[in-house]
Amino acid sequence: MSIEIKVNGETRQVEPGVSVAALLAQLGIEPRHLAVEHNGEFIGEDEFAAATLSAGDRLEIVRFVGGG
Amino acid sequence: MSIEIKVNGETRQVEPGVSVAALLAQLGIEPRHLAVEHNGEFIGEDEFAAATLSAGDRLEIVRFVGGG
Amino acid sequence: MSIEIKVNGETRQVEPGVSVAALLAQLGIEPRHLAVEHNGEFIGEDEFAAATLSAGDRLEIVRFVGGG
Amino acid sequence: MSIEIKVNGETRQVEPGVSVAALLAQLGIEPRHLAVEHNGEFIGEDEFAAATLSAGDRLEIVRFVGGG
Amino acid sequence: MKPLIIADTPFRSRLFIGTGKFPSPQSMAAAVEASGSELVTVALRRVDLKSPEDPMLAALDFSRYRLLPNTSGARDAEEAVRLAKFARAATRTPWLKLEVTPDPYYLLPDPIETLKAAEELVKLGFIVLPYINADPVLAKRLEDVGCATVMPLAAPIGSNRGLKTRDLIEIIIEQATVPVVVDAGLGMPSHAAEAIELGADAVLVNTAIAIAEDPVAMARAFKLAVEAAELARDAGPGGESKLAQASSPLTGFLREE
Amino acid sequence: MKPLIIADTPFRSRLFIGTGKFPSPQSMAAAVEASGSELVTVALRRVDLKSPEDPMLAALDFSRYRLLPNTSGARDAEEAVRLAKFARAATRTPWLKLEVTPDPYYLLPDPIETLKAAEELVKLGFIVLPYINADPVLAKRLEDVGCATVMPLAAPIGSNRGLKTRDLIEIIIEQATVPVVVDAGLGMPSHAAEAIELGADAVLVNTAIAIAEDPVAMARAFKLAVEAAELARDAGPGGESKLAQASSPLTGFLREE
Amino acid sequence: MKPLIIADTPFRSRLFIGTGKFPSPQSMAAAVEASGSELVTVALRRVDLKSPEDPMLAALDFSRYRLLPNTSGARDAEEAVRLAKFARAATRTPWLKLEVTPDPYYLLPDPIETLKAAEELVKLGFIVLPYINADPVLAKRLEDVGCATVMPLAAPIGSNRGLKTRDLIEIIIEQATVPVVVDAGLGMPSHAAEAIELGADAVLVNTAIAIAEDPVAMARAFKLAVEAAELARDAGPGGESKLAQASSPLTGFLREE
Amino acid sequence: MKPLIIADTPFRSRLFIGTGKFPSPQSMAAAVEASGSELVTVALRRVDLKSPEDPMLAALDFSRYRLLPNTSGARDAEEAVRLAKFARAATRTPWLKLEVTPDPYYLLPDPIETLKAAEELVKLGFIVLPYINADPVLAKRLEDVGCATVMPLAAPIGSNRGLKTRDLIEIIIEQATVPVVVDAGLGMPSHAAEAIELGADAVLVNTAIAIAEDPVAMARAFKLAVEAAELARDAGPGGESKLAQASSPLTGFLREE
Repeated sequence: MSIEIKVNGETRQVEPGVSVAALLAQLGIEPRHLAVEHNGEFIGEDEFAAATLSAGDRLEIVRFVGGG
Repeated sequence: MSIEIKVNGETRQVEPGVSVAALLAQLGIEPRHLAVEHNGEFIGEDEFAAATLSAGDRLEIVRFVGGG
Repeated sequence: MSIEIKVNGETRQVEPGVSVAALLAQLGIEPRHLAVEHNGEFIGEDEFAAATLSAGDRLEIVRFVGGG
Repeated sequence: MSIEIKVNGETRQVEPGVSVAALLAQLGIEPRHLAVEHNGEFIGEDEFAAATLSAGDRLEIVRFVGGG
Repeated sequence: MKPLIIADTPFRSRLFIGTGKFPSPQSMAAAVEASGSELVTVALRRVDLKSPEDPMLAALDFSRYRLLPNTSGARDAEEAVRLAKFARAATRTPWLKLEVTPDPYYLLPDPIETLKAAEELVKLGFIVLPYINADPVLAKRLEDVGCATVMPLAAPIGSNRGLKTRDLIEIIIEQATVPVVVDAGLGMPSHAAEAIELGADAVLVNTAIAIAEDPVAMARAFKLAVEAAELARDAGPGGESKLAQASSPLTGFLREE
Repeated sequence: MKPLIIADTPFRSRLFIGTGKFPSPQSMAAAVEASGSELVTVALRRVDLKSPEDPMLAALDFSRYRLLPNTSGARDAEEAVRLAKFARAATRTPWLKLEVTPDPYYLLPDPIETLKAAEELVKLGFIVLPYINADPVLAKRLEDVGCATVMPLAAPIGSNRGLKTRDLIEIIIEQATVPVVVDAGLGMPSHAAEAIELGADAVLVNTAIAIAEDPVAMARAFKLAVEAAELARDAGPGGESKLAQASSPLTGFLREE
Repeated sequence: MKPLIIADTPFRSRLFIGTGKFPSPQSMAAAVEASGSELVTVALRRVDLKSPEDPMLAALDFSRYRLLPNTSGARDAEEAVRLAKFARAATRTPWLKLEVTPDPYYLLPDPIETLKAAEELVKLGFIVLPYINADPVLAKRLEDVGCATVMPLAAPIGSNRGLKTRDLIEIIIEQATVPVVVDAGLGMPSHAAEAIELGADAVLVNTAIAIAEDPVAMARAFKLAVEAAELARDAGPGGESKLAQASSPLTGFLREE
Repeated sequence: MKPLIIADTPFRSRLFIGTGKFPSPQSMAAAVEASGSELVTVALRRVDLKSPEDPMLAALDFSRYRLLPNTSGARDAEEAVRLAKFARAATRTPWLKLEVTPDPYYLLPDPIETLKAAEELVKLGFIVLPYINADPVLAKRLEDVGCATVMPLAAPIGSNRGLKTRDLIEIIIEQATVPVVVDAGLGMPSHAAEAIELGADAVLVNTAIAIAEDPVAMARAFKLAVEAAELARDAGPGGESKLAQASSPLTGFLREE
């Protein structure tokens, strides 16, 4: 059984209780140059392991890229 | 005995109870192209005769002039 | 029997002794706004009738046209 | 007794038979970066000693200087 | 060009004229007449109690021109709104040239205060024509709050320098849905013509006319130039080319090719 | 501006017009009429024997305009002189626009051949108006050999690019003792106005008018712009300034200073 | 020129560089290196879940450059502030290039939203470098709310058109008490040099370098041009004149005067 | 850019420098050194008999630079040819900057006399680099008689006004088969860069460097600007656009589209 969350505007199915760190790993996202907002709150890299996801959570995973 | 009012930022002595119309006449100001503000309220030409001045009143007499 | 002349750079056969006036008529050229050079000499409109053409003659017939 | 010559447009008195080399020395002109025209003919540095001046001679002594 | 209509009022002339700085009331009135303008700006000032008569505008026949009072002197939105109210009381028209110019050296407009004042004035029923920098985004925002036109500057007021903001005014024109009136800095008829040719709907000129030795002749000159540019736009101009395009025929040369 | 007089002939209009490239004889005649021009350029070409009628100029009333035949097509002085003789024979006027343009891409004039031809043509009694690059020294030399005007280019013929040679034309105007006619490249009325405002005595326009969708309207537009600029020069324009110059009064603000 | 110091941080190089649009991470890193820039802009974007690796910045040694994240994509103050927070979280710097560009065609900045966001961001501890139109009054207001620089545009982003806003940027420079960084539209080294010669404190270039066939060479070209202009300003340039000023001596000619 | 070769002589530096008007021999020599120039102009003048020493060039190491004597002061071809002969005798080089400038106010070149002198000087074995107006046809004719370059002016000598003849120089560059050296009027490094970016093969600068407060720094500034422009041309610049071209990605915005 999985729960539904929103990641970067897309609906995703994840296991309940999964941590942000684990999700990033599953998604193949290196935790580098990232800013992560969990339900509207920024969380630091050191919080990724402790932050767990519940049904309906919203996650924004943002990275800096080339720009002018 | 006279009262003190402010006209266009300057202090003036006038007789108590004088009307705006009378004051304009005394000052030599034709009531044409004018806007008059009496204690922060605009008064129309037709009100100049009825509007009387009390001590401490503020009057702004403004005219349109050449401008770009 | 005809003779060969050059008109505006093109070779033309004409009857011997034909006048410039007659040639212009044959070619359908109104004698208006024209400059005619016969063997390197300008000839005026009043000379068109008298000027006759011989074998090898060169004729330039020039007109003014729209230009900037 | 001296002769009169023209040097750079000015009239000068010099001793008869004086050489260009000697004149340059008298005038305090180092024979460097110079072009000398004697009566309309250029003479090279190696000819300065041999070239002698006669009355009425014209000499142009030109040097290159700063310019754009 | 499509007819010039501002706030449902049609204008035949695309030249608006200011009334400041003329050498005499007569020259001003005659210049306004010569300009063919139907919209005439005026300023609001306190009556000078020591010299209460201001003859400058006396010569003007107000029945023939629509007045456009300005808020010159206002340094922020609040002062502008107050001046606007005086303007409406004195001129009895809701039309208003909104100017908010905190800087005394270049008299350049403040975009923030201008938008703020415009928003309030539109709500108060004014017909607002704001003087602005050549700022396409600000122009859109002023449109959005209900301004009747936008009036971007060509160059600082009274500088006579011409269309120094050409590239940005071109964008404003492209994007605007209200008339674009180029205001300030147009110093010669060719400048006004250039603005209209570029697509501006109208121009507003004061200093160039008022300080000319012969203001009446200069007013007429601007009138003709604006008409010329309007005609030219409607005439469907050919484009520019890099190479020459012969104006005489390329055939019939007197030589054997 | 002092009256425009070329070879003792006064001109009221400072706009000269070319007759090439119009879509029809009627539009050409009407545009010439609308331009108000008194001097009209034409080209000389061999009659095409296969199609001897050239109706283009038929609609023009030659009694009303002074013709200015050109030597377009000439690549050197010799060809220009020969063309000039044809021109005089055909048009019965000694007036001549001297063009010597060896380069077919930009149709730019050859200074050497132009001077050589001008010198000869003046001796032959022609009234020579030479088309030249914006070259002040060449302009003086052409004056010195007796040319009636100089006609420096604004930009390549027919390019409609405007007064790209402004700095050098300004020097020509300053130094010339004959009229300066800016020729070639003026694409819009504002360009023509700019040239006259700068001090040019006249402008010559062809392509911009002829290729407009409505040549008659464009001719009128140029007429008005040239008149505007002439008026403006005579009106004594005020100069440019860096700082703003307020157009509304700087006293009487509604605040305590 | 006085040393360039932004928010107490000195910069030796007056060229800032953007990292968008390069053909490869390697060319980007090499171009940044070649530019000599010490301040490098980046954008913030959602990680693409289908392709989570973004190698573009991988080649850059972040220890050598100060990052300047931008808020590109923000259409109003709220979006800009949110992006700014992500930027700070991701880059761990409070430095921020504030961009609020509601219009997708010209990407011109919104003065109102920019000021609003700037005010809030300054309060939140950001070091704010706002991208603005060439608007001197807005520039002053941004200074007043605590921005570290102002960054007026030369021309629309990526247009490579050069210093089209010269007259207004000149006024901004004259009045500013914070560094003026000309941003957007500088397409060639001469454009960058012109901005610095005019008195700008720095320039920011991205497109012109990134889309050149050889970005590394172009980066170096801009570096040299900016250094040239800085040197020239410090060298005390002579002014312009209308007449010629002979560069060779005016005496000693080979003729009798 | 293809290597710069004039009369079979390759030049690494595209900056040529004049030696007039420097405040001291030392500053001149140091500026020439700093410019990196390999070609240095000098003038020819009568030795002043009252003050025969001219120390100005004494500080220059002639073994390191190719001299380019000019014919400044010549008012016609005859004077120019005579000066050229003096130049060759004094400098022992056949290289010659041909200047024929009859007008003392703007020092503009005479096209007729320049061509006449060029033709004769080429026959006499000189390597002729003529100073000319921006006249494409004259440039071709000078090429045809064997000139080694053409040197069109940007603006009057010493005026520091920049590339005022841009449109015509562009045509000269397009058509020339000999190197094009932009000479005269380049006042700031950005002007020199603009000329090279446009496609000029080299520039010649004197006044801008010599009259700067710090000529050595200004020489270096021009050197860097010319190198920048050369690099930029070789880097394959992207073109200009009217609309903006985003420099940050157009995907991955933090909003639901």
